[in-house]
Amino acid sequence: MKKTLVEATINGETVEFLCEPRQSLLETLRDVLELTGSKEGCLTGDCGACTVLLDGHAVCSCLVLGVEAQGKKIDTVEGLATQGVLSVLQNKFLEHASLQCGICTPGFLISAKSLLDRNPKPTEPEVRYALAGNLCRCTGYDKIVKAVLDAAANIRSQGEGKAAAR
Amino acid sequence: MPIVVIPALLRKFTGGIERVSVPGKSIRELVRQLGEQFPGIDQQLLQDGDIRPSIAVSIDGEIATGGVLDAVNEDSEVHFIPALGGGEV
Amino acid sequence: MHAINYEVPSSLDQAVSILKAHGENARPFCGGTDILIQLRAGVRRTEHLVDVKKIKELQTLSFDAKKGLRLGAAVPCIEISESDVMRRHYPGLTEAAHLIGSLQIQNRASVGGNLCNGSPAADTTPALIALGARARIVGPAGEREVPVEDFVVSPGRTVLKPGELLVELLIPAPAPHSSDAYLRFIPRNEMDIAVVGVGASVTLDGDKVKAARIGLGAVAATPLLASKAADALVGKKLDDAALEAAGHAASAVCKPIDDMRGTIDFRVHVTGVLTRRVLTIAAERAKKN
Amino acid sequence: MAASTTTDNFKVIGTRPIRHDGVDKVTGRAKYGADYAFPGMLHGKVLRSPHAHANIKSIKIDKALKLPGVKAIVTSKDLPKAENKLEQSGEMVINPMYLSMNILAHDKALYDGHAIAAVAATSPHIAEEALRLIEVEYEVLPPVMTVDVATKPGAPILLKDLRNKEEGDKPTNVAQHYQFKRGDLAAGFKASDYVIEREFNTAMVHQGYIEPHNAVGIYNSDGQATIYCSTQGAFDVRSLSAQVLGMPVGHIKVVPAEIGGGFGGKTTIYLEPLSVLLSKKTGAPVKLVMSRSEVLRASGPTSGSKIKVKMGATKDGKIVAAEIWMAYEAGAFPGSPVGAGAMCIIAPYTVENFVIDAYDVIVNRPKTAAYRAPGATNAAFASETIIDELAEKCGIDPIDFRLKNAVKEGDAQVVGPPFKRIGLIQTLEGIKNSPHYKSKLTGKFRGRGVASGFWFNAGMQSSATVNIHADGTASVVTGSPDIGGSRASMAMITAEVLGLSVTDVRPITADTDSIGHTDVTGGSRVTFATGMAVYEAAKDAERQLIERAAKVWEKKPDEVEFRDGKLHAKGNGVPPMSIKQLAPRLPRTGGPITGRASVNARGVGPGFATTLVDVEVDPDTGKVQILRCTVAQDAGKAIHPSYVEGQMQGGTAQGLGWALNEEYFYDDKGTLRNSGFLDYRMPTCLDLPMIETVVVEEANPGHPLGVRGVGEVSIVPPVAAVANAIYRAVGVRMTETPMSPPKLLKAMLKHRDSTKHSAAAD
Repeated sequence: MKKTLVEATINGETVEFLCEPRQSLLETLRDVLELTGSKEGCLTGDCGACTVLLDGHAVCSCLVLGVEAQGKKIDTVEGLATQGVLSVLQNKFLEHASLQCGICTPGFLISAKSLLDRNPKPTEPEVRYALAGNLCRCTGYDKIVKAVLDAAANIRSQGEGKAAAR
Repeated sequence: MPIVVIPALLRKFTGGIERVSVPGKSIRELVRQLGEQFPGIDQQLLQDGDIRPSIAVSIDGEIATGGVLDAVNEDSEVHFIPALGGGEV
Repeated sequence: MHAINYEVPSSLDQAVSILKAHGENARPFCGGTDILIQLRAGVRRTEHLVDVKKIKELQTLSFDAKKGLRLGAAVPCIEISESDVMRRHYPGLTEAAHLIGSLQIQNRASVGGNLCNGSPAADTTPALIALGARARIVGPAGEREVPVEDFVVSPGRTVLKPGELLVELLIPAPAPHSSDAYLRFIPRNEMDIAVVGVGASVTLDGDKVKAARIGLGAVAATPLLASKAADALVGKKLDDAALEAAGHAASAVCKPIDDMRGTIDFRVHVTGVLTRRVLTIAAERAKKN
Repeated sequence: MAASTTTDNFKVIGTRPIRHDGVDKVTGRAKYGADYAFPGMLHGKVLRSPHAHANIKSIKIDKALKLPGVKAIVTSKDLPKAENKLEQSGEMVINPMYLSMNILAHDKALYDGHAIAAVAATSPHIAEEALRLIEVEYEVLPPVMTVDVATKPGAPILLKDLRNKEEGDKPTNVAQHYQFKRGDLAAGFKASDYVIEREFNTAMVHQGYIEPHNAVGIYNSDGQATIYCSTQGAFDVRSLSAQVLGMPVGHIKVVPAEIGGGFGGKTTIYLEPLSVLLSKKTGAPVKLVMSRSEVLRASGPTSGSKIKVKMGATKDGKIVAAEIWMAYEAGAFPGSPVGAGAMCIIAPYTVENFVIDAYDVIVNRPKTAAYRAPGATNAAFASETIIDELAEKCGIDPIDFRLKNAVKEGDAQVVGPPFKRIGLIQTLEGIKNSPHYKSKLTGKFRGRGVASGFWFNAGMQSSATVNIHADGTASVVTGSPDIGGSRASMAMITAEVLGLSVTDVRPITADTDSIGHTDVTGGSRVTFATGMAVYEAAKDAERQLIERAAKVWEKKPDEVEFRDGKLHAKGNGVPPMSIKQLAPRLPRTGGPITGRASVNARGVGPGFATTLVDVEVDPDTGKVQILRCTVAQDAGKAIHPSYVEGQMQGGTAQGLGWALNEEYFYDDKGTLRNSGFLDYRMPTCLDLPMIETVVVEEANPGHPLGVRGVGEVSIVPPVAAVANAIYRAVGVRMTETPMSPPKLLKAMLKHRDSTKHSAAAD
């Protein structure tokens, strides 16, 4: 099958890769670039486990084609920590025991980051709305929502705003 | 003498009797004795010489794990009950 | 998925010629949130996806107090729900765009794509119908305009001919003392397809209805314009009796199916309920304009 | 909020450390089954039946084999004959023949989605295209979708050789009949002042784990195979795959990957043998991953059911009689959890007279698999609704009514033996004392409901080793796949015994060659049984440390004791020695220390939970909103309270989804119409409130640390609790799940016709 050369910025690094037009961005990230942090839960955009940022917007990478990444900026769970230092969100998910099996966690972290990047002071309903596209079957969401609210408060108190959320 | 409580659907072998006193020091002996008192009932409990995988044995209120090898006391109460994964009793 | 070709025209002409070249075997590709699922499920077997997101006419979102709204077919829903202009002048359409799927979906899906997918349950279509929106289509034979209520011809099929492309949606400027609203019923609070969707626009003359339009979704093979229900309101006060009547009239035009999302009885009943509720909201808003 | 009867003052147990596998899981490094890739790996896909019930006349694969990139195709012809007998496998009892028939349909397709053939190709897309080229000739048969149809005289027979004890040699769709009896039923009803009788129907539902089933199989020319997969039981995958493939157990190694949820659904096998078969045919590693649609169509849901309950009580609120008939859909092969359901349905209460008849019925639906307290939720929906109604008739608060009848230590279980120490009463009191219960619920169309639930919990086999490292830190190795944070608990138990900091203990889940046999992560058994093995392995290490210290001090072992994480020589002024100080001296005192233990755990402590729910109903659409929810559960001892709460909240959330919107929706042809997350509606973040927890700690006397296990029972009460709340909100008794808007609206409109005044409960 004929492949296309794509150049994109993934987690801050310029990357060139070959993919078939029929390959989703998720498949490209996982199978071509070996970034398996983004997960496949449904391939229909209903579970959010594959959520990544495409030019700063949260999208289901299963509903984006790999070839669409040309010239775009993509951020995945692998890029959340900086030089091995976990982001506030990552730490809060651990402190609040917000994960059980952990398969949905990468998607939740990206959706939560996308929310806090835009709204550093979300209410509980705003957090719940922002995370409604991510299914978790283990936790009942309680500890996830608490972690995101706590992360927001923590980031505000650090006064680092968006930078810290990244 | 240990008491064996007969599961509802096996009481047809005991003429409806629910609690039977049976001599024996192990589950193996109790099942053998049961079979002598009520012919056929032992075959309902055994497969290849041990308790059927679909049956759990409770000795004095605790699910036992030794099949026919488990020991019983003079005053033990033994129940044969369906195993959680889907039983036959 | 079967092998596909992917092309990215930068102009309308290019897009039309590519679409024309491949005919039935090509489809415009925008947010991908419907077509990729359909291709994987084998519901469609299109081999050429023509990405229209780089064409500027399809990306325009411009409002003029006299001319109204030009909504490019590829404008993602998130731009609409985050636009103050949209929220102020077309709150109902904005609500509908905000209800489509999750934020992840709204960041990709467009109102135009929602319409072209041809689903009877599309959230934004009843809202467009309520606003009297027209679809501007460009194709090998030139340009044409189609009222949105006539755009979908059957589930998954539209008036678009091979080579044709939806460029933008043209929505009249809101009349004084008018507004719109959209409500849908879903079993959960997010992530579901509408079981019933009702959009309404109301123009008031004092405490009486001067004009009204009602669009219905998910209650027939295509989205509907419930003219009788709306026309019956004209000249009336929007009191309980009028709302009741409008609800019944809306229920009366439903031809829904029984499926995993709802029963026929349920859909008919809820159409009446939502029609009453949505008219009330639209009227409340109209009073303020 | 917690009520505790465990008095031990622990240093580590009961604290909330960061889980050891946490960083890997928030950075995307954790390797789940689908994340494995090997050089030259091929991708497999499974062809599935579009028919619910059909004879397979022929399968033609030559066209598919010709597609470039296709390397191999397998059908049931590639499977050896499997024995028709019952065998114990973890918490399941399995029949190898039926298991084999489920992996690849033999001569009959028995449900929509039943595996027919599997393809290996150089890409998943090519494998998928190849499926379209396989030609299968079906003779379509009438589908048997419900218990009623399956048990009608002259109903189509699914399995020609299925027999049950009562019908002799007559072909049947009824695989099993269970009966439990006590006392004199007629006398019981005679003594009753109030008798309530209702029929309940519950829809088939799925576990809904977010990670689809997956497997990578590597078959070597020497006849040795390795399987990488996400499973709740690596040892069960090994033994079950060996059965299906006709391989010696010892020739298969299973490496458990991180697992993305299971809830019971990953205690059996689907893709694992196919990955090995395809690898054997191609000589390459083969990876198979299910699509979401395949997960729903073909992997284990739990039974839909029909349950008839007739219960009688005296006016002072004592339940005196229960007559129960229940039938569960097993799916296409025997083995629904109806037996467990029967043993649970009135388990929380002392009932002197009862007869329970339970039937395991096969239908043209996917074979059911375990789902969190299998069978108990359906059962509790029925009994706890009736009990709510009896309480109302007696004019007694529903919690007080339950307290009047609640089982306690010494009371006989449904199956006969007496309960040991249990905590049902404490969960009821926990709810009564909760801020939620004490709050007032106001407003129209709002109601509050309560229900209780029981689950046995399981023991079974576990192994553990504790290794003391050269620096005095330790690793604890078990065979229990960690779904919900159990690794942290294993490390905490080790740290507690050895007086180490929890960060000095590294917990590991090993493959089937690297640790002794360990049964499934299921039955709420890991913290109980594997925790018991870990506790004893750590004690074994402690004994050896004492011996080594004695050597160093040239004393007898009984002159040395271990306390507060230090070794102390009895008597005159020898300074105590920490494990860190002793560790460097291990080589010269006999070499490394490895503590070992294996158990077939006895002393299982059953679990109880009570759930309180507030709902609001939209009177015009029948849509239910969960306003507030509190769950009280007896954990025995909470090792890591955060993950205990997590289990309680997760089980409750699944129960609420079951109550409101989750269901398998089949059309009249037996085709599943909602095989995706769009229309199989699990709760989203916006559908649930915070879930408040009351952790009851009624120590289990059968466990060294008092642990019971907390994984399951919280799913049991919510469905009934929601039904009881809906009744108080709008005056309608729902007897069908899901209590979805169309069903509830219908019931409310019917109710309004039958009663003049509004249905509002206020």
